[in-house]
Amino acid sequence: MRIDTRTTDGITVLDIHGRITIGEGSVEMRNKLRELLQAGKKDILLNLGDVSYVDSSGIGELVSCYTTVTNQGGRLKLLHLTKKVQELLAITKLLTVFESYEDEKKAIGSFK
Amino acid sequence: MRIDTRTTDGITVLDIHGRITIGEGSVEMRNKLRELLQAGKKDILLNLGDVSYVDSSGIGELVSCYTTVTNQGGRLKLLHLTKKVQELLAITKLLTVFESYEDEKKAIGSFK
Amino acid sequence: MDAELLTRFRYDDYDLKPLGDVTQRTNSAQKGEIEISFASELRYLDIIQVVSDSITRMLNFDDDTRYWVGMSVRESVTNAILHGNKMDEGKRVWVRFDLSPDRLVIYVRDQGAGFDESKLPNPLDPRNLLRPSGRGIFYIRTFMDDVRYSVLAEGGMEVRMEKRLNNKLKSDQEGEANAN
Amino acid sequence: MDAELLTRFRYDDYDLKPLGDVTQRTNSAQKGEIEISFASELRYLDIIQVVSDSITRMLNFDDDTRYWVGMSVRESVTNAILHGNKMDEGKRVWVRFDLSPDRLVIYVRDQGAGFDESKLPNPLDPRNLLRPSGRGIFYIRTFMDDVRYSVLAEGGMEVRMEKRLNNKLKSDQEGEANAN
Ligand SMILES: Nc1ncnc2c1ncn2[C@@H]1O[C@H](COP(=O)(O)OP(=O)(O)O)[C@@H](O)[C@H]1O
Ligand SMILES: Nc1ncnc2c1ncn2[C@@H]1O[C@H](COP(=O)(O)OP(=O)(O)O)[C@@H](O)[C@H]1O
Repeated sequence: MRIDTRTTDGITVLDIHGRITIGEGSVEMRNKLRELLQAGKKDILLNLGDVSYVDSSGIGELVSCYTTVTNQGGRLKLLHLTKKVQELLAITKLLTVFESYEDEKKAIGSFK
Repeated sequence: MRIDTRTTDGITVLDIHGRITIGEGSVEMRNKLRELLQAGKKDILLNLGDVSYVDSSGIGELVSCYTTVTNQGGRLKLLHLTKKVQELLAITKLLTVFESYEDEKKAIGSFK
Repeated sequence: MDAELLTRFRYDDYDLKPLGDVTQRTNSAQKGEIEISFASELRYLDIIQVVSDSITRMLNFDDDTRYWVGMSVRESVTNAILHGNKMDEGKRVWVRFDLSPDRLVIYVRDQGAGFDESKLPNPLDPRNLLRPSGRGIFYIRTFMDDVRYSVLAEGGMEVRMEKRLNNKLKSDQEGEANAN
Repeated sequence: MDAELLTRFRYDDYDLKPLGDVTQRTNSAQKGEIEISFASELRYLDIIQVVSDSITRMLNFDDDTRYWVGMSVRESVTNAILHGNKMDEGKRVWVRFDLSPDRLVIYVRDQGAGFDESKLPNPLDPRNLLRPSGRGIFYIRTFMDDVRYSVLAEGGMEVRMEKRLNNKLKSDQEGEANAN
């Protein structure tokens, strides 16, 4: 798993590449979020378009990220859900928890 | 495994697609050769460029094809050996038995 | 005798393609069973998933079904390693694929103490929605047709997951897609 | 306790990458062993080859070595099914991968009567060059570092094939290529 960080219109976009599974990616995501929150960057867009595989542990990790950011008064939204991730979120009623977007511009705009 | 048959300058070219392994391809190759030999077509070029996998049984099958054609006074040559097939033939000293070509024009010309 | 066998099987058209074989199956105890076992290390997860994938490809399951069956196997093996064997690499996990004409049954067995499934919290309960774990078995139940947990008499926990083959064939993929 | 385990293994950086693990291995009987068994049907060959491929990928073998190890496994399993078990689907084949820091050892076992390897014709003998069979074991011997056949006391034949890890790592691929 690899995370690329960029900023668009003041919103931090994290491009996630690879898998979010048991034992893969959790540490990276946690460290990255901690770093961002400490720097006062609280509006975060997770781009999952290049995520190849997510297991139940990875879904849990997304939830953790969400609560971590929300608890600090920030906002975490999702971009480019793959069909499978969308289905996994839907099955566990998490689609209503996460705000998610198909279009990056709209996603960025939604933070305004 | 699939065999496409075409004729170039009077030489029958068999384009082999897929695998030549235990239980795969032997029947097709045998039937095709029998058919060709019965029709008097004795100059045959086997194009192995699109062969994805060959096991020891597949190498044996190539040898069978060779002896079948040779025994009927025909000539069987090989075209576009993959690196792996070339290595398998080399290891069992069969590169000296088979005439093989990298270039189709040269292969066709060699029958003249 | 060997020569005869060789001739027969090298020269006959042996159809390795899906299901042709399965339906010809008769009553032999272990026929149609593939079993794989390994130490409790997460690095083997990919290998097991690849085995599941090869088997469901051989059975001609459609791509979506193969994906979800593979994920169910992965989740079950993760549980066996993590919760069952508690990451003790001296303990093993067994995965058995039982291929029959009308269903694929997958067993995952560990050497742990087991658990009482009826006591598991419901991940859909609003109070549990934001918990970082507890969704694996729920996913498995969603993707497989029948799921049963049992503590084995000889020790260890076994989950039995069944996927029926009706409308799971590639030729039915369109129907599948419409149904979803 | 489970929660603690979960936290530990979900939140720690668990390195699934090759060899890091293998070298940390200590002395547990079955650790680092993956065993797969199945009925004597040729349609399982692809599955076994895929398992070999996943394991050698995990061990970070270079592509060529992975290919030849996979082929050796395939040839051995073909022999076990064909010559050993004589295509009797009621008989099983076992394949065991033994992962240790310095070598991969693969065992293929069948339920047949075995054979005397010293009596095998040499496929390189000019008189045998055009025989349609008899090259499998020769290939295996070429690709693996050590190959031993033994008839087991409890019945059945087992081949033990060893591939050493020195200069078989991807980082050494260049050196490998030069050597060939
Ligand atoms: N093989 C097993 N052995 C013992 N306990 C298990 C096993 N599988 C699951 N469990 C228990 O069931 C719980 C729920 O499992 P699951 O739904 O997969 O979610 P998670 O693994 O994220 O907790 C686990 O936390 C564990 O307590
Ligand atoms: N597992 C086995 N059990 C019994 N005989 C075997 C076994 N493996 C190989 N043999 C014998 O060794 C011979 C040579 O095998 P091999 O080199 O693989 O070539 P082929 O399978 O084409 O004959 C076989 O024909 C068979 O007689």
